[in-house]
Amino acid sequence: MATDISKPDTLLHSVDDVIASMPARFHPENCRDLVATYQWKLSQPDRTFHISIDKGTFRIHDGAHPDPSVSIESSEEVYLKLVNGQMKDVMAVVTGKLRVRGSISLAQKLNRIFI
Amino acid sequence: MATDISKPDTLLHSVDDVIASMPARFHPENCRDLVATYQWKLSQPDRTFHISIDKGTFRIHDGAHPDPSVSIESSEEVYLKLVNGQMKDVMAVVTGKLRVRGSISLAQKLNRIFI
Amino acid sequence: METTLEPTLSPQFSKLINRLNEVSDRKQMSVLHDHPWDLSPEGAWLKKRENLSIYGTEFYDLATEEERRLLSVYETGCWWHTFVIFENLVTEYYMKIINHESLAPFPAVIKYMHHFCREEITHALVFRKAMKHFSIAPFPVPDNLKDFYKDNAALADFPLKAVFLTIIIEWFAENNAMLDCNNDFVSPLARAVAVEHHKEEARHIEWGKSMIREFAERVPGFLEEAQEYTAPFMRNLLDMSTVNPETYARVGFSHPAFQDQERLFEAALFCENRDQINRRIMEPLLRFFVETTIYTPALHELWEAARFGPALEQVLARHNGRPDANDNLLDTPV
Amino acid sequence: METTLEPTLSPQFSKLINRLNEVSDRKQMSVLHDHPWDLSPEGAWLKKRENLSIYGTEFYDLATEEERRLLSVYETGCWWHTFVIFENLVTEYYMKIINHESLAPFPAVIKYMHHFCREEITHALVFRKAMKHFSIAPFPVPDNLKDFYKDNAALADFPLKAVFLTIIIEWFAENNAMLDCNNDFVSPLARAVAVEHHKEEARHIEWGKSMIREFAERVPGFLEEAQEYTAPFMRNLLDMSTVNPETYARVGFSHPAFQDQERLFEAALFCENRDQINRRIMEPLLRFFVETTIYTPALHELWEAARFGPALEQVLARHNGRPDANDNLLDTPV
Repeated sequence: MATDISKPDTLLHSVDDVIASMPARFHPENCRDLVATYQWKLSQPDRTFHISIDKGTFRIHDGAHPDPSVSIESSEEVYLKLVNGQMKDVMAVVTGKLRVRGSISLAQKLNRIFI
Repeated sequence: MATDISKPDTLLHSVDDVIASMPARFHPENCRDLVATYQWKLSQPDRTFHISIDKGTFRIHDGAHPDPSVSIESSEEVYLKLVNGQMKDVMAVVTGKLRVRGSISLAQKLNRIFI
Repeated sequence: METTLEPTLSPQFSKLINRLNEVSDRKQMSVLHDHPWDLSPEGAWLKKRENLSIYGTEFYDLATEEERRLLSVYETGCWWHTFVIFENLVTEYYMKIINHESLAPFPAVIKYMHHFCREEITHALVFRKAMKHFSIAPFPVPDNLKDFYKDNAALADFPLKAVFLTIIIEWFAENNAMLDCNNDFVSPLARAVAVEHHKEEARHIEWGKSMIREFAERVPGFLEEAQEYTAPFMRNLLDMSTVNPETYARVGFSHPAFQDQERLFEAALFCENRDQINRRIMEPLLRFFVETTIYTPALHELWEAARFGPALEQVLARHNGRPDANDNLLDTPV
Repeated sequence: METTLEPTLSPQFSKLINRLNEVSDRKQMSVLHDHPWDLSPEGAWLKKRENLSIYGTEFYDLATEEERRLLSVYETGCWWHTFVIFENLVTEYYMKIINHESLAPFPAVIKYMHHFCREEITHALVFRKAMKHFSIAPFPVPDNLKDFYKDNAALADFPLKAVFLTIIIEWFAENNAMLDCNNDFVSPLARAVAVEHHKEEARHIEWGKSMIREFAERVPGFLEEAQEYTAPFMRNLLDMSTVNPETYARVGFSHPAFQDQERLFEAALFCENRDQINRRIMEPLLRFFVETTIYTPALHELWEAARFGPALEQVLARHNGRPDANDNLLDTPV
């Protein structure tokens, strides 16, 4: 699994912080040929957003996508821990705190797109 | 199977004749609660049309429907024979000259809608 | 119609399931040992002549004896192949039902469904082996027949209709097969294929009937739908399994009368002999439909249109509201 | 990726298929007779202690002997249940492949797929029976594990990936099961379950490997996709089958240290003992991936990220371009 968004220099304290950090962490050279939609479905509190990757560009949208390529589900708490490097993704997966649906190939591309 | 359109008084010589005869043979009282699409896909020559039934009304459309409730496939010759009572539907089915796809419940309602 | 059963089973159903599981646990049909595979295929008849589709028509007299024998081979082979197709489809759908996990609260039911699928696959293996033995190439199964099943059974995630249509097909096919081979004239291998199949299939039918009774009582809309499509479905099944253009083509009848396909088909489908056979095959099913109210007098017209009128009246005259203890053709001598 | 194989099979593959069919024809596992079902479940160990997930960690010493034994029961039961889930899924997909009819030109392949499914269902029956015998209630299979398989295997009408992922899972699971039980300490019933399963499963693995080789050569895009998803898929499989929150919860360890779930999981997943076991399990698979170029040096980074780096380097150092004749753990003494 390679679904976490890797370790920023300063701690991100909210989902909005994470989203705000994405443009700076985006690596278009790693998704030049990719068209895919990644969705995050967070809980406690509920928050769903998705990112469309389209050949080296990305857009963030609020809400659910009808047919995302990959859907990542966890609590907000776990998500922030993963983003901040306070929890390993493998631990989140084996303890059932992180659930990933959809194409495993695409899921594992994610950590090369947002570094 | 009850997919044929029953026996008119005068012979119908073309698909256009059949379509023209439909309003006179339509029995809205037998489809008051029905919403369904019946499609005919004829060959030799190719001709596709479909009829939308909507609670006692019907409309005929040229061309294919993306998801008909029932799709009826045969050659034009067999279709006209069936319509004119010159061939039994059971014979057309067992000899593979008539093919019916979709809901069998809806298919068998057809001969009560156009009598 | 996507739904689950309530998490209780009737005591009768539980008892039935446990009994079926015990028997299926005990003995599994062997692909190798349960049939006389050493018998020669030369000159064998695979169904009795009285059950040939052309028996009792003018065409029977126009066929040579060897053509009749070949017809018995291909008509039976075509049946076997039809079994294979449906057994493969039902296994896919049953596994889908298991994987859907709606039935997880009923481990005994899941267990029997596993046995059911395992047995269906074994049957498919045996039928294919028998076809190979008698050098019968696979048949193109009539598109209509396959379509009816696929279109109507496979729709939902949890395809209850698949259970219903399957039991109908199996029961009907089973009765047909048993009638075809109960005669010394028929190859002992063909009879063994039918009889061994029957041993496991009779259980599938019992199970299926019970499931249908449960569905009819508990699943909203199930009964109403079945009341509408059962008659035309049965009629298709009956006619398409009686005659098949491919079967006649393979025999290659020499008499020119066989060129008139429509006359040949009409003769075979509507002759008195076929009517009698169909009545015997259908009688247990019609009794079951009456008992479960899948047949309802309010929709008698549908059954009439599907040409089951006279057979139904016979059954209704005899039916006094009580189900028959043994309503498949289990006792047919073989 | 929807496609069909060209209508020829390599002579080696044909020969393999015929041999596999012969063996499967000859003997079918019995749900009743092939295991010592009369053995008492009391006090039994179902895997050897060295293969307990907590062996070689501080938690092993903190557990009582009875807790360790219970862990051996539940970790094995959880495996059995995982087998059941995957065997049910693969059977649905395989039947779907059969019904799709793309493989109709290869009757021997269809035949073996039938055998394969029949055997899978029998295994599911046996595993469920063994769970019942040892009073192990069904496990909620980790959602992630099931999702990965369902999402990636079931997509197409003709799910080639199902064949690939299934063989990976079966092979891996098989190696795991054989390692777990090769010890006198383990209940003879648990060993029989593994060994009897192994007899049929080893054939499935041979078949699967050949299919994968055919796909890699003939199906456009198959290899490229496999090169990308195999490493992360394997890693998930390995980790999720090693530790499971439900298993630990059922044992109900008395020592308070077990409350720190994250520490417990981390200890179990990353200890030296587990690393050694994982290497043994993975070695034959890694060899196969190298041979088929499912592992390619260009994407070494993916394998590195999935923590297969050192194991791969070991395999690469030994691998001289020739496949190993016996690359599953067939010879593991039991």
